[in-house]
Amino acid sequence: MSNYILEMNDISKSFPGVKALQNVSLKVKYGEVHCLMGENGAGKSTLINILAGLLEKDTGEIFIDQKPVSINNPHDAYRNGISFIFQELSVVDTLTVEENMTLGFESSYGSIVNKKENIKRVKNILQKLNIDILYNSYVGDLTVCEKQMMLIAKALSQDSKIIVMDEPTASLTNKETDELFKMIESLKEEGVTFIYVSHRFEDIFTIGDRITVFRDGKNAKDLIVKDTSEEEIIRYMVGRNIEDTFPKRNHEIGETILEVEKICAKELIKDVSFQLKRGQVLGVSGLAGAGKTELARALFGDNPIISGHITLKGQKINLNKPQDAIKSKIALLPEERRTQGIVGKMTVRENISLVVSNRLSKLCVINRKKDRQLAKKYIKDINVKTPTPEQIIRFLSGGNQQKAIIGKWLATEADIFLLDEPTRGIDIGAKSEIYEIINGLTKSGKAVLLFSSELPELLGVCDDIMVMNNGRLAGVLSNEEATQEEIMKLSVGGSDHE
Amino acid sequence: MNSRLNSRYLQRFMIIGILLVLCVVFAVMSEEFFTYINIRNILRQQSMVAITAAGATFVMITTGLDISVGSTIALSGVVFAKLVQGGMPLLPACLIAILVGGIVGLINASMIVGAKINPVIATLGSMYAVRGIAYLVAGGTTIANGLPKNFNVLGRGYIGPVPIPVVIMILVYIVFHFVLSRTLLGKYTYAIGGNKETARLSGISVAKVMVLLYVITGLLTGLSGTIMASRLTSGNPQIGTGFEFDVIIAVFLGGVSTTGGEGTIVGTFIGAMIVGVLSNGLNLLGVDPFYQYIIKGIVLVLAVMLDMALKGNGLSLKSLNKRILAKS
Amino acid sequence: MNSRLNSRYLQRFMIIGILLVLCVVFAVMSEEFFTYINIRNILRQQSMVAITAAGATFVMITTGLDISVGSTIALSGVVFAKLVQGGMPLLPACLIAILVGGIVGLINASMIVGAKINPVIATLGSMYAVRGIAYLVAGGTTIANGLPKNFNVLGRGYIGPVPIPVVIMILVYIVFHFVLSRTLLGKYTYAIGGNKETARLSGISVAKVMVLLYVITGLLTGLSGTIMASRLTSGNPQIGTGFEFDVIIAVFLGGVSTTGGEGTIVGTFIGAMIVGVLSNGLNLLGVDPFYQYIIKGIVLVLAVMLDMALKGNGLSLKSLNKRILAKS
Amino acid sequence: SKKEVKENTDNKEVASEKDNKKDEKKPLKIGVIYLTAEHPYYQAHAMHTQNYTAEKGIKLIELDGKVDQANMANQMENLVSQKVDGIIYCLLEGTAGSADINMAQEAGIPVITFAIKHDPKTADATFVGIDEKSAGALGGVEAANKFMAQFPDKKAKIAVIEMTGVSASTDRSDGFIEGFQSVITDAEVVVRLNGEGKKDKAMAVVEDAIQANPDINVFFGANGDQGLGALAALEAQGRGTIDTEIVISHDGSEPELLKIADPESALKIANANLPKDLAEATVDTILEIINGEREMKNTDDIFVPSAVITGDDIEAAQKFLKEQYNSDTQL
Ligand SMILES: Nc1ncnc2c1ncn2[C@@H]1O[C@H](COP(=O)(O)OP(=O)(O)OP(=O)(O)O)[C@@H](O)[C@H]1O
Ligand SMILES: Nc1ncnc2c1ncn2[C@@H]1O[C@H](COP(=O)(O)OP(=O)(O)OP(=O)(O)O)[C@@H](O)[C@H]1O
Ligand SMILES: [Mg+2]
Ligand SMILES: [Mg+2]
Repeated sequence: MSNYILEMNDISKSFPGVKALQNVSLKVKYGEVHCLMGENGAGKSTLINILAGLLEKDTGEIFIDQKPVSINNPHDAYRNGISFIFQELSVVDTLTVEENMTLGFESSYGSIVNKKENIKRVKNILQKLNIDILYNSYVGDLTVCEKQMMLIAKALSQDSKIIVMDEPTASLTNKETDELFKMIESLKEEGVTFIYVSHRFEDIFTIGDRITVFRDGKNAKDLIVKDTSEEEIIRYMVGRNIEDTFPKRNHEIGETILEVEKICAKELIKDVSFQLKRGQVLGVSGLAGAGKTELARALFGDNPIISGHITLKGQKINLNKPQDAIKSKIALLPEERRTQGIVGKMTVRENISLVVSNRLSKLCVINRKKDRQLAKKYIKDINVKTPTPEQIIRFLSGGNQQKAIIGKWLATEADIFLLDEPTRGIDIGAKSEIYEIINGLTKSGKAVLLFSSELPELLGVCDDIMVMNNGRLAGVLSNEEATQEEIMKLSVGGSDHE
Repeated sequence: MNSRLNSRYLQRFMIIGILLVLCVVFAVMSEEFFTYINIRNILRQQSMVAITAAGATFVMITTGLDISVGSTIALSGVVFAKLVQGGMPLLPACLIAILVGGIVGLINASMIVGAKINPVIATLGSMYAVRGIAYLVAGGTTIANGLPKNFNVLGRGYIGPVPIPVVIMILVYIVFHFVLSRTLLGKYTYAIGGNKETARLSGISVAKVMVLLYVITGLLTGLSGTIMASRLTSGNPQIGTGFEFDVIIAVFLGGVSTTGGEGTIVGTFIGAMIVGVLSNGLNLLGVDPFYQYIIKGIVLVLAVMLDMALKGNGLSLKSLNKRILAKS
Repeated sequence: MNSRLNSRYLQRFMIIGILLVLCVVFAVMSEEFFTYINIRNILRQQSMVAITAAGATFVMITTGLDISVGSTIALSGVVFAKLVQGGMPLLPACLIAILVGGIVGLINASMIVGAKINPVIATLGSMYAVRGIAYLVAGGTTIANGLPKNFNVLGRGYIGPVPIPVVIMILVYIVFHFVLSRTLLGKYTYAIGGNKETARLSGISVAKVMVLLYVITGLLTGLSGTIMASRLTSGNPQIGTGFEFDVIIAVFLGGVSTTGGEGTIVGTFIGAMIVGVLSNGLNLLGVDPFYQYIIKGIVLVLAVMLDMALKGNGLSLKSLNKRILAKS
Repeated sequence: SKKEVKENTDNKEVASEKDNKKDEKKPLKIGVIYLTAEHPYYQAHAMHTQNYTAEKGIKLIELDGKVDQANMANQMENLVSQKVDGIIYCLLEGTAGSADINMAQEAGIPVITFAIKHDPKTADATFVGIDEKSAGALGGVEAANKFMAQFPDKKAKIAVIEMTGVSASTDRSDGFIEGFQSVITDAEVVVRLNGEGKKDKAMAVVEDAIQANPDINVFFGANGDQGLGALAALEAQGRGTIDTEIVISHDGSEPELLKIADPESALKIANANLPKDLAEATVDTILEIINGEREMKNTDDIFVPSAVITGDDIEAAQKFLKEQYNSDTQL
């Protein structure tokens, strides 16, 4: 008798032009945290979507508690005791937190909603998980991080046997991540089983029990967490060793290119001043809601500046709309890929050349040849995994969409790059490629502002790190003096002054 | 503190404000406006638009649309008259006619939900086809012969001092206000409109809900059709052209947005009343029909603009909400 | 290999298939259908819908809508006739009439883009107001007196064997096909329709593009209006009711989706022709008007269903496309 | 109400003459519901009604029925609630009209119907109008004679362009056909088309009809715009001259007369309603009831004759235009 709660055997799935999964199997034991790892596009989300009944599998069988099951829609999955946190945030912005969290699982008298009971349930779970969101806020008003926490809370509250999480921590900061892990531990003790997809090794080594590694849609290896190492996992994922996630930086820091003096912006930003130099990577850290994204948007003309000055290459500039910033050679890689980064129905090529189309055109007529060349160049440079430049971007894996969008902004050949969480959802190999790209940018005299909630990344890549708290600058640390503890202290400490 | 409730109250309040402004303007300009009989007339005249709009509110919250309603009231009215003419008693005839509306709704749903056809095309298609069927059922002209005296009770009768269509309208609004704001169906309607994919991922049977909403709209349109036929004491196949526009205006004025996920039944009611008061008032003032077109167009747009301005450009519903939260 | 092009070709091919099926059916049933004169008639009759639909395609790709077009053709036609009646030469009068259409477009845009009013309400508002203005300009009735003989050249003249409206339509389609598929404006239109927020953050001036698109639609509608007036040899304020439906049908049949970001100019052209062939064929066969309603409704829906089935439920256009890609 | 008194004295003779039953100081208030405001005939009719009531010092409340019976029912309710002294009702559909009449009469308000008759089985009221059938027949006879003169060797093939589903329109067309066939018995009705009462719609359907049946040579438009639409379709095909066919319209509005006056044009005959005579007859009749000279439930039909205008007598046409449409346009 096997002791697997879930078995997926011989699962295959192809999309036109892509064999996403080939005879993949996954065996999950009772009460473990089972991790799925693999490069972007390896097929992790596809497998999970099959389990959720969102995609139809071409071949294969699924067993739960050793019994064969057929899952044709999400409802079937819930009935079998599985709940999900999907890779793409799935919320209804126009409903409240309580309404979202109980959606599909309402307490009711017949078909009349028992509002009181629902509110009580939601309040309870939020409190239990120590999540600081009001049950009656509109979800559209929440930050990405808060939305993610809410979805986690929803999945955890469903009394499921198996909880599947596809990159739940991609948009969380350390505090929330810790909170989540505590919760997973305690549910594990109650016998809940987890399937956990992530590109973050810290996560895997903190809570994982076993790992199934995928590579190019096939099983690469099953590993036991406590007997393996980062290097071994990477080897199975990528098929080679990655020497150093954070490539060496050895280049000159040049003259000041951007000087920000005491800017206050409409949303959140107060009295922020700093200088950015050519060749510099300046990190921006802070807890969720500290104002990282607001600062990035302010510098991109998308968060109106109320007072203060911005001086670019010695000249005062006004940034009233994104066009102004783009004209001043400032680029912003936005935080939310799906809603702000891509145009889902356009091809990869069209997405990559979107910002620079006017440069590729004469008298408003787009030069197709140049357009194609540009797309090809960036697909190659950042290694976007797509069957052709003419693939509709929506059909790429999450990480590859992100890479394509990085390509879109690199194509602008801007002087200053504002990168808001650029490696969110990106695999370890691609991450180091992106760090290489950042190095390449700075080497050629450009400057980078890296807004990130991943401290190792900030420590590994940045020359200096600014720490934000509640819209203000709480402090600046040079690479030498910065440590995770130091940054955390500044992140939370600021609130004492308020 | 329940801020959702608050914001909804606010929204209602604002659109009510616009209705009141219109009423005050007309009351000042015409003595006849603010009389019991005239108010009763307005309510009765708009009852059919309002009843249909109650269903359309649900459909339009999910970003659906039904422009076949104008033809459907004609068809159900004709069926009602035809059956009564053939000797069937009023009540069963009326129920069958309402059911006919439900069937049109079901056909719309099967095209939109089943065959995934764009709702505009699907209901335009049924708008044409149903109109043709209404003519055929009626044999090309009005069905007026051999209808009993009490055929007109539904449309012209009273319960106490209140016209029956108004009573029906009020009942419909009470029921559907409850359904939208308190039941699972209402919540799922908002969820589907807000994000269909999320609704599906949450295990909601989106297709079933959508079918139900189109059928409800069809049934309510069927009800409007029987009231209309009774009011006209005949089954008229050519009736109801442009009715879909009145319904759509009422729903959008009432606060449903094109992007879906928002809107209330009370808002729609007030939207329908704004339309009714506007044309009643302009007629009372004896405004030239050509100028009526112009004024109607301008007031429509102004009402929406005013509503948005009061709400702070349609966005500050949320920011208001946030401010309330911040204080709580 | 340029597969985007491919997929667009495929899409066209399928909808063309439906058009051809319709043509074959009618050709078999009526000898008169497949004659030079009849084809010429169909093209000429649909030229006005098609010209307006070319602009509406852009607007609807961005998920906008313009239902004021039916009133606008009446207004621009009336203005054209009025100016010519007043002694202005044809060309400047025509240009001014077209400009009047553009102004309506500008007003629509300022409501929708500027004041952020729901496009349905905004253009319903202008639909009413513009209709009223058309009546006022015309003094309530038809402008027919004192128009020179050559007033009808634009609508009834020929260049070689081809009617002038058809020539204009072809030119409009060549230009706008080029604009949509090859220029920045076209690309921005798709981008805005696909994801407005992304478009904005990519430095596209969403507001400017949208204004331009509504103005273009207005200008093209103005052009249709002058052609219509010239065809009727009079300025008629009451014409064009239901015109907006024909335009919307053409655009949606042509492959624009309600969610935006998709659609082609060639598709719209074929959509317009399907509508034209359908009513021409039914008229040629002398089908009773009641049955015409029914058949028109059913064929509309069937056409879309067939189109979707051929494309594999609206999705496998892409999969087909991908299959082709996979081979290349 | 001093103002009202003053207004009233301006029309002293008329008012005192007529207002023997009503309060001397208050002018009469009469409501009119027109079938539509968008039609040249009704515009002329409205103009004459306004002039005539102004002469008599009557306050007029005019409403646009928008060719929509439901809308008209609303407006009847509104007029009743305004307590007008009498209503002239251009309804669209007889039975529904009857119900409205009963409602008004119960409230003590007299109603007469105009143009389209209420259902006499369900309501008792006076009707003023033309006899659509005989009017149509009159034009039919005239057209048939013209046809015989013009095309002695041809078989008459008729197309009718009407508003499908509107009874007055159908009656008119039936009358035309009857009249025509009473002269040319073998005349064939080839198609009856739905022109929706509009010029653009009529043009499109006729274009298709003559494609299917190029040998149609008599076109009857059941109103002015439909006749003109048919003519426009013919002209666009290089036809539409008196050598190829004849077109008959029903209204006698200015654009029709302009065509009739053109010796080339195929539009040679218009059945013409007389808006002035009809308007005055409706006002006179409702006043008779208000003044007690006629029972509220009197069921007379008061027919005002219609005219037939042909291209043969331009002078008469010119006079008609001036009198009925108050237009100085030279034909
Ligand atoms: N709907 C689809 N249509 C076509 N191809 C698809 C579709 N969904 C996924 N794919 C392809 O299937 C492959 C596997 O994608 P999947 O999303 O499972 O990757 P993943 O392992 O989750 O990657 P990531 O870490 O980037 O999220 C990719 O090549 C992707 O392009
Ligand atoms: N005090 C506050 N009052 C109201 N809204 C706030 C407040 N603080 C933050 N917010 C909201 O929270 C969001 C700020 O989060 P933002 O995304 O800028 O944080 P961040 O520092 O970029 O963190 P992350 O991106 O990791 O979530 C904004 O949407 C803002 O409107
Ligand atoms: Mg994934
Ligand atoms: Mg952020």
